[in-house]
Amino acid sequence: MDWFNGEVAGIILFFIGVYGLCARRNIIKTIISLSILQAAIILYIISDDAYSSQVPPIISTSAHPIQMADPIPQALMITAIVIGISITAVALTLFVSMYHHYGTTNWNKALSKRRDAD
Amino acid sequence: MRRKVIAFVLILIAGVILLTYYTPSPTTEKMMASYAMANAEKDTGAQNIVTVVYLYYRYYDTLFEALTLMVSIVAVIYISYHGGGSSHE
Amino acid sequence: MSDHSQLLSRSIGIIYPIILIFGLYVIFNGHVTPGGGFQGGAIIGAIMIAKYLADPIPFLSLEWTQSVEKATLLILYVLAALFCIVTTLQIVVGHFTIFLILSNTLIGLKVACGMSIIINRFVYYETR
Amino acid sequence: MTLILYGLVFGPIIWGLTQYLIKAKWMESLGWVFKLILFALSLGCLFKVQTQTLSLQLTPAPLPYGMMLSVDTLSATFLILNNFLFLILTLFASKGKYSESVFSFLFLVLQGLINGIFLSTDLFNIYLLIEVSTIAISILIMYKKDKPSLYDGMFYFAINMVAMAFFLFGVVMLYKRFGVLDLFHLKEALGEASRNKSLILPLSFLFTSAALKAAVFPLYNWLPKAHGIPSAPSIVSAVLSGIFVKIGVYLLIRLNMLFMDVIPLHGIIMVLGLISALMGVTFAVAQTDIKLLLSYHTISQVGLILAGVGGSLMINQAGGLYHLVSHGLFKPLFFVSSGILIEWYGTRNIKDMQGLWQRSRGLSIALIIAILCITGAPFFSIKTAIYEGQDNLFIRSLFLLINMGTMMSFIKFLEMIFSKNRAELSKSGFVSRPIKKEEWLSLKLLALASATLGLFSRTISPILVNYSFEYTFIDRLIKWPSYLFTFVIAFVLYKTFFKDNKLIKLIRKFDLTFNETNIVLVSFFFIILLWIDYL
Repeated sequence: MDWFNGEVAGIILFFIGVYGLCARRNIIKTIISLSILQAAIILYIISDDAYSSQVPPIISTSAHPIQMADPIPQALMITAIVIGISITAVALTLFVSMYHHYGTTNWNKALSKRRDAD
Repeated sequence: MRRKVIAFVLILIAGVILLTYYTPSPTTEKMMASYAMANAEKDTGAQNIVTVVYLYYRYYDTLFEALTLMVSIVAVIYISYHGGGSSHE
Repeated sequence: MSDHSQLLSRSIGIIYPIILIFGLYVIFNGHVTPGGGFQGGAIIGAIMIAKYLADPIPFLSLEWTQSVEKATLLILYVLAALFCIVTTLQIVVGHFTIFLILSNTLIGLKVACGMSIIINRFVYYETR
Repeated sequence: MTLILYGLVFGPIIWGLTQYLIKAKWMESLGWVFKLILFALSLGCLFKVQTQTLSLQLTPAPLPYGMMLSVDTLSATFLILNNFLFLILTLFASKGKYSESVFSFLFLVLQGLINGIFLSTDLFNIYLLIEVSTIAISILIMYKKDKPSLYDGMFYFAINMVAMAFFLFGVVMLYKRFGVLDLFHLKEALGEASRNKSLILPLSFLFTSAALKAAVFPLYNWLPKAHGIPSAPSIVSAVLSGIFVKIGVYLLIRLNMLFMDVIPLHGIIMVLGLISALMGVTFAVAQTDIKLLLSYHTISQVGLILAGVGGSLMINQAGGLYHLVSHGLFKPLFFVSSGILIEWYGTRNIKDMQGLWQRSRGLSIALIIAILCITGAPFFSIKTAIYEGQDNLFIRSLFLLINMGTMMSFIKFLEMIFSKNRAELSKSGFVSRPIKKEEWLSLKLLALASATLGLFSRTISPILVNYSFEYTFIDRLIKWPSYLFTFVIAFVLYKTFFKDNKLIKLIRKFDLTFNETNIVLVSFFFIILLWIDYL
């Protein structure tokens, strides 16, 4: 089972999110799949060779500098998480105001109502 | 039935990618990481290298990070059905 | 949510200063221990949820918080301009920790205001 | 001197913030002066970059470890187009109701962000900037919050966020493989890396998201929704098709330069460009709604630009880039004047608009100049450079077909301008709001700029795309008869075939739901993966 490391899990999770986008008609489920995509990307990059004995990248004056985890992806993923929050917040606000106008949470019904509108 | 077809196609694509196109990334010597670990404390005197990276080496990113949060808040306030937001018609 | 349970509001009344202190701790020594501006701000933002759970009366004026948030972002950008000038002109200004702490607190304050605005908007406006 | 780059990015953002905070009236009225300074700065960059590439070290660490802003000739042309466009559009909307706080704040932030995209050398930073500008533009699109624009805005926002998730996945994979994020060192690392299958995966992720941002054919259906939103302010649609679609083209060019020595991409870019140009025109001819017609034309023109950029000869690439800049000028002119026309005629259907020539001579002249530029009239545009050296007969006939399609659909505009003002149509709520002084100024500037770009291409092109097109006066004179001849053929074809029959209505009503668009996106990603592998 050594081939199943964090990266494979990340790619599988990514395609689960893509399935959610392709197959689900509910708009809230689309927003959920968007955050699944974000989670998959974060899992992919953070899961360095994590099973090795890595220490969080804090310079401790204690023992010799044992192998520290790579700080760059952690810094990048702080940004990616905050972007994930703002995407979900904006998408949910859009969904709420769309629901008030269209009255449906289904993409296809919304499209047909949009066509009658103009 | 439609969902099963989509699920099957996506499993197919994921399988092809995982089997042929994906190889576990060789642990090459990560230039940026080793530089950051080496002289984070020398440059800024801080212990937490992650904070040094996103506040000293990649400060430019963090500025736009804060801007992302602010623009999304303007969006949350302005687009919401219940109006609010600053002076507008 | 009018029938908020007395137990919940009493316990939150006791806990929220502890959350606040923990959030401030995470912000202020973000450069020593794991943490930093974003994480600390999110923790302080969580106090808004606790406040709503305790007694759902809107008390935060959104306009004021929004202008505080924009002011902190402006100061952050002026600080960034200062940082860029200092580095391009190679003025060595002792340790950079003061700069790290300052920008961490600014980001923490900004994220805390931002989170509380989002939570208030969603709780008091969107659900109506 | 290099602090200018910092000013180009953070200037508008800080100005917008202070204006939003203080809500000072004088700041709003002085907005266009500030943008004039920004345009002058970018002009200075363009002339400076002819001699040496400008760069600004953002953090004390050298490049692979820190970050850097750098301008080369490619990004300098994009900067010029971006700042000029924002100057003109702020002028256009300076007195209107769009100059109050939320709108002008977002408009300023958008200008700083797009400047940042063209300056940044770091892949993750490009992702971050595109993300913020997409959120900002989604608010601007749905500024009126009425019923149709909410669905289009949600569709645009969701599909672009999926594309940016693909982009981030590609960036993360490249970092995992090479441990470097900025473009120069990534290019070096890619040069050394042998071409194996694990390199194709990140490339196809990046390529799919760049293709969606550039509205390449299969992934195009967010663009008519975003640009053709009935209630979107016309300056927002102008910004969208003037510069925001070009970010996708910019990404494709950067990807092509990044992976040049490992995987040659220009073949794929050219084929995709040709397909999207052809399909864009077929959709455009069937449209009657003026804004949708212009949006489908943006797709076909961007397809032409990609076909040029992907061309094998230097003249093709330079022609593609030059057409990109001139498209960035005459398309906003179209969008802005269509906003005025919609207000005047009270309808969005171009067939109900009659007799513009009697009503406003100036607007019709501006539109005629824009039509001459877009259909590639010899003195007004050098679109022919895109397929100059192509000797393959099939490709040349394809370009001819695309050009004829463009002419066919712009005959509707000419009909609108020169048709007699039939009495019974004028009662359709024609309110002749006089065009304001600022609107006239910006219309004239746009028409003037696109005309000079075509007329003086020999002098401007060495500066813009550092390739001088050797079209002498006589060459262009000879091309006029063949241009007019194709126009006549297009007119005849249009009159005979394109009577509002069932097929035309079918094409006009063709639309994909959100799920089908995602299925198309994933299959496009997989096809590109196999195609690059097959290359």
